Amino acid sequence: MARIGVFICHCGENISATVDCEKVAKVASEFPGVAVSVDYKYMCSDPGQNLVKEAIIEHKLTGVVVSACSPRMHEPTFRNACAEAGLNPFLCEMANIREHCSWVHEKGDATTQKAIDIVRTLVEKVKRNEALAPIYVPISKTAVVIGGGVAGIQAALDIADAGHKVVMVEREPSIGGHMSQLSETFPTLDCSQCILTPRMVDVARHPNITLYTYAEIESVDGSIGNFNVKIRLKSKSLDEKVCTGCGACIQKCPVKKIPSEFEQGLGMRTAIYVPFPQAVPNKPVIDRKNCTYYIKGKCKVCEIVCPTKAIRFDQEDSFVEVQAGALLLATGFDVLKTSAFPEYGYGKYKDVIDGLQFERLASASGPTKGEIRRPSDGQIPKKIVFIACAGSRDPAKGREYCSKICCMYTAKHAMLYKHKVHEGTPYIFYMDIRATGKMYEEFVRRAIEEDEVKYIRGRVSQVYEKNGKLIVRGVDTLLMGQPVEIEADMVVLATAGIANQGSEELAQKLHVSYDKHKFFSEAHPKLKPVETNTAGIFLAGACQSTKDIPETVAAASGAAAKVVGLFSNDMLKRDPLIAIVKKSPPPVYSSCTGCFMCIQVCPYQAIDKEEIKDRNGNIIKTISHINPGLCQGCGTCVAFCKSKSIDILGYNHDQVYAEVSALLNE
Amino acid sequence: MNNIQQKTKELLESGACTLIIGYEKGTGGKARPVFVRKAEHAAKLIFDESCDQNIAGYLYRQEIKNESKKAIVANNHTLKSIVELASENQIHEGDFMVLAFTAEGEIIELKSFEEIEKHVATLYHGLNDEDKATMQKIEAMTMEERWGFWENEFSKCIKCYACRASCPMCYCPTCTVEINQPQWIPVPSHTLGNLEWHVMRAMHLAGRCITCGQCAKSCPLDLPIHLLTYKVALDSEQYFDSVAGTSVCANNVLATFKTEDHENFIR
Amino acid sequence: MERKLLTKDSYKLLISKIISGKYQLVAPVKVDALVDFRRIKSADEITEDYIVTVSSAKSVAFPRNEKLFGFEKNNKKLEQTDFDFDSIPHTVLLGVRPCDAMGFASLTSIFCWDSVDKIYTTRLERTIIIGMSCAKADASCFCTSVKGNPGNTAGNDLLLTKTPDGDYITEIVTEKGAKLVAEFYELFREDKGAEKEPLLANVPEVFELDGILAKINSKFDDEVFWSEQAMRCLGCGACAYVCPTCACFDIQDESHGKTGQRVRCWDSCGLSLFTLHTSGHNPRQNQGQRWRQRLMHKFSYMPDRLNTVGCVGCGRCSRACPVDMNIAEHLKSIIDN
Amino acid sequence: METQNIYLPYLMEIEKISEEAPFVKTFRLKFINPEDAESFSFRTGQFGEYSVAGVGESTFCIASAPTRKGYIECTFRKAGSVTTALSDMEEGSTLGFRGPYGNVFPIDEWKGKSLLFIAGGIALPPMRSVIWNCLDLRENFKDITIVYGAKSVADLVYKEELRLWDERPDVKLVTTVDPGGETPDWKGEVGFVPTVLDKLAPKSENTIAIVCGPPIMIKFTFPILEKYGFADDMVYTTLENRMKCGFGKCGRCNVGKTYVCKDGPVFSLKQLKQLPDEY
Repeated sequence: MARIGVFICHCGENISATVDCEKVAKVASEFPGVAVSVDYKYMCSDPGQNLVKEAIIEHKLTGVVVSACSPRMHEPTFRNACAEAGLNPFLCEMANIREHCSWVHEKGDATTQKAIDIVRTLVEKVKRNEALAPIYVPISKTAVVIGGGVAGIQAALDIADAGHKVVMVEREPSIGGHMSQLSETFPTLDCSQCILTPRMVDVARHPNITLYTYAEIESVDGSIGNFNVKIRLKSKSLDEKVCTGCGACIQKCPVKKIPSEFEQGLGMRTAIYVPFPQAVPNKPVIDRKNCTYYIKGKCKVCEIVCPTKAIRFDQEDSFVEVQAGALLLATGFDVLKTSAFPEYGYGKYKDVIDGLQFERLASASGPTKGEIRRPSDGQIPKKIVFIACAGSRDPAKGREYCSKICCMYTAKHAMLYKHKVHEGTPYIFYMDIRATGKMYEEFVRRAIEEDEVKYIRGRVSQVYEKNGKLIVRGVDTLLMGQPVEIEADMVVLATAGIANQGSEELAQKLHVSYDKHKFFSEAHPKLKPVETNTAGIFLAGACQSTKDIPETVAAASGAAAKVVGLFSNDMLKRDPLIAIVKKSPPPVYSSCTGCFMCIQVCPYQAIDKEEIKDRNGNIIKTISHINPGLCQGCGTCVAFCKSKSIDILGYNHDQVYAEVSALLNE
Repeated sequence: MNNIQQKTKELLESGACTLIIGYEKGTGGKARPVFVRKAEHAAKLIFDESCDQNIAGYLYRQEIKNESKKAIVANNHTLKSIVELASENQIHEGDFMVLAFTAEGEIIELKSFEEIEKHVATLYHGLNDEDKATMQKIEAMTMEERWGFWENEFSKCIKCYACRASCPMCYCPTCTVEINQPQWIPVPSHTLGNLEWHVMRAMHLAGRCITCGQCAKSCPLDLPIHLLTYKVALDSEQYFDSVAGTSVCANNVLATFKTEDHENFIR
Repeated sequence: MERKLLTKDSYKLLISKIISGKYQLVAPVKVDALVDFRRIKSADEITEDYIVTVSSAKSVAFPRNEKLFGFEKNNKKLEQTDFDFDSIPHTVLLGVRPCDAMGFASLTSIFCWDSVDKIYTTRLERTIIIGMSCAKADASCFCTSVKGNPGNTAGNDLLLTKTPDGDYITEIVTEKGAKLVAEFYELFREDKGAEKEPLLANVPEVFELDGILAKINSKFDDEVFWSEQAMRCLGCGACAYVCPTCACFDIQDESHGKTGQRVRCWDSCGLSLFTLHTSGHNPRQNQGQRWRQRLMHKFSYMPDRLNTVGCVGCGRCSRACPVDMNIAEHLKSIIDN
Repeated sequence: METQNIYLPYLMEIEKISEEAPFVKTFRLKFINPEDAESFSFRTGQFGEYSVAGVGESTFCIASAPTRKGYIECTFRKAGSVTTALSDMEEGSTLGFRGPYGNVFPIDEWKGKSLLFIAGGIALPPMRSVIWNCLDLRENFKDITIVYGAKSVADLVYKEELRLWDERPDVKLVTTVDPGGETPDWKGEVGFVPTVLDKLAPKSENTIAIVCGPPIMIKFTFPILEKYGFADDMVYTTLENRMKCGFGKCGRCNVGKTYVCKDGPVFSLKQLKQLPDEY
């Protein structure tokens, strides 16, 4: 016989402004099985929690329903309170009458009635709750960091410095990411390479870090504490142990006209190459798509010139498997490319470039050794037009969001240009200037006031070539929409930051959620900014949304702290709200038919087979078995099981059915 | 027809088999399943166009599982069901012999699941003209008309469960309709409860129905219930390129995610 | 037995008059490709093109689902609304085959031994059964093996036999039948004394009933015999549900919120769950045992305890069976074995 | 209750709920309608259909003695849907009861004899009705011995009544728990019922044995009784087959041509041996 306590929270006025909490408490007190029903202003406060605890003892409650906010908010709070009063915490349920009711409805009888209905469903559910015990699983204290940009580097070093093993997986031949391509960084204008490359070296040398470059995630099984990560090491066609990185092969490689990815196509590289001189590791890989040997079957110049005989043409992709307790996603971003901007002639006119290309022009290690020269003819441009928001905040281009970094880097670009070409005139077309970081506004003011960058508020409608000049047509909205036309020598588009190529595929491999722009989604935008919805997988940097360097590094350290926090325990305590295969006494044993379709459907590889044997060891039947350490309680198998042989503890068929019946049958 | 009698007689005489599951002539000339244990009874066996009943379901019956050397005379439906049942782990390679027929009517023994798969690949998997026509007729109906159509059909159902009993894919020893905690589906056979039962069955057969139509053929009231599972099977093929009963290693359509699936809703 | 003649025109008129009167009329109707009993509103709906209807006539007195009583719950209180006997309609059941009509005797024996099921008996009392002799039979028919025949009057109130002219020889079997004739006396003519026998179908006897009754008990323990017989049986309930004499039922509650009803609905001894205990133990755990129950119930237990054979030879079970479990054939093998 | 509807239950109020053992409860039920109480009578061994409106009916024996008027009792273990719903009911709630059904223990024939009751686990309830009935007519019988066992001490039902019987000088009570089921302060026997019975070496002379328990216990108890000279017609038990109607119509409970609901549930071992193996 159930004795349920119902506790209605006003949540200040969050609930009571639209829901008649006293009435809910009164009606609930008459539900069958309810022993006590009260309302209170702040149930989560100390006196509120005491109310619950005292009622548990006084009324010998067998279950508690706290009608307040979302269980995401305070379920742990109240479950702990129940536990302190001696009630199994899993006999406590939250009835969400805030997010599901008061916040989304007007004040009125119907709203109060809905709150009553919500409470009734949970009362019916909690009557069927069972006492459960938490699950403990051991933690593999290794983190896999996916992505070797500044976010990955920072996170890896933080975790490794805390004494835990890190495996870093980088898709490119070198770590460094976009930051290694940058010239100087706002708002301080310090050299990007100078601050990054030492950290890259630290990664390579750190005893706790294993670095796999030119590698990709093949598959991920398991769950928090115990991921099994399979990594594909793409063939570098080279024995790294033997290679000394002397560079002889690179010098002699006959294929020299491959547009360099690192130089954003503004420079060339060979088929056997290192992306840039400061690369880590500083050992070449063969780009098989462009290598003559792989295309035509002969050449092998590199093999001939290699003094240590390190070239391995027949090398195949290999795999390593890593047992990891946590995964950290730091896969970064990309920028929108040519095809999106036909009206600006991007891709058509050589002197219309994007921001990342400008970084290479401005970089001391870049193709022009830091001189600003036009890609078309190498002339120094006298007028450059920078167009901000190229693609960002533009629903027509499918990207309604602000890319956040462009205002600042465009100001920086204009400033760098002015510093290098004193007689030059930089123009910036902008929509709004968003300079909200520390020293950012000052930086922009400096560009306008000291470096005389000409800011024009308005959009550019068209860029076309006329007599060797790029004619930029736009409007100045501050001059009542007066048309503006500038004859420029070069145009730089601050193209939108977008999710990195392959992010969707990776998200699916890892079962993390992602938004419509394919950026990975954080678990909570405010309270869980570096967590994903999948426990044990964390986020850092621009793979989540475009971020500048300070923000990226802060997020990386934040994510690292989460990993370190997780690794501070030997065992992981988890809610036991997991799936189980139901058993019954002989002669049935279990209604499981052994079709094992649940194994196919389980996203966490948590299901395997179990043999039921008689006393003599003969197998009577083989049924599914759910590994409690791996199961995440997602319920997919439950929905899939035709014979209804699987239940989720805490959400079993009977409980959910009772909830639905309670709603429908009144 | 004679070659089946000859072949099975040899199998029984040589001791290669002790039980043949096949077809014989029944009441009024209809074909029906038969179990032959003696060589002299092999003459009972027939195989012709009347033998269109899917008999794969017998393979996992406990009494028959216990027989060590058995062979099944499999028509095309039965073959597809064997593949699907194998993919769902209900029957196992080597537990039985499979006697099938070429398009020319020649008897062949399919020695492995791989050979069955290859044979199945040569078969037509679509609907017959009559079913196609009914399906089109129903699809052309408005929502209300369609509801009316099925309401009328389900009002006739007596819940004898002949559909379930004769469907080889309905192998759960405890069917959902028999679970009473909670009582998912009402036991009495009224229209709404009947609808719940048939819709539930169609969902459980999603990606598993090999479109043999045995459920409808078995229905004493001639309800076109096979169209429910057919519809899901057609959708599985159209949207997810999944045809049940063609591959032992295939995962169920509802259990698989491919990046090229158009499932924008889960983002 | 008193005979009258009903011409084909008065036959139609009789139907219209019954419909417009106090009775509801249930008769064979073509439902898509099948013929089954339905309540009809006009004589045109009736068909005569059937050997037997798909379902038996039993549902007139023993419907698929019978609401036994209603209830309403209010917290701890419970109120029940008893079965309303007045709600049972007066029915004329037309076109019943002699086998079907004979089935009511079996049903009555079950529903009336020891305690009387008033719901059943009232339904039957308020039903006038007008049978129709069989001019055709098929391979599943075996009424003559169970002491029936295509022109058997037993169980009918009136029995019609169609003549080559399309008129109907009307045999008045019971008081109830006589009353109906009296009610519509103007439609009936004097019988011309045409011979009925030549108009009837020829149903050969498949087995000798007394032989079965004498031998079946000794077969009980022959597990191999029953499991071989039931080898192809799929364990569905089709045979029982179409059977005119199968009376096994389940009692189920159906509710919505506070109100609900207790319902008696058809069940079948062929289904494995029929006798399953909550503990998981099942006294009839294999299909052989369940098939044995079906035959023993009809040919041993009912004859012994209720003095009725529980089979009328209509052959519906064989026709409805997805795997052609021909009951007559199986019975015959009891003698042959 | 004026009805011709044999399916319509009596309305009963749950007067008292006792928790007997884990998942085992006893309800004391009284008729809501006074005329029903007046006209109702039953004899020991009979059973009924207990129902929760909206869930259904479940079959179990009447666990109280007919000598105790004004109420009936039932004891059940939470197992299926109806017993689960019953378990959730509170005192003062209304349930339905149909009955009494079935035959009875022939206690009139036992006059002047000694009685030996042997029960295991949750099968004490049908026996409890007979025990109290006989104790209430104590002068009719000679020695009364009760052997009762359960898996563990916690699983013993009617703990209060066991104490009462134990205290009575005119009853010999032997309680036992399965090995491993004892508690440190357990004073009864430890061992399975048939073993304990063997140790007891019961006299069969002029004695009736009544056995109720799980199938496995019954299976091993009969040979012990035989060993001590109990004839088949001196041993009684009850059968519990699945039932729906309780009056020989629904077609479930028959064992061969014997209807457990009409011809049983009480059978002598002699009758039992004549039944086919179908229970």
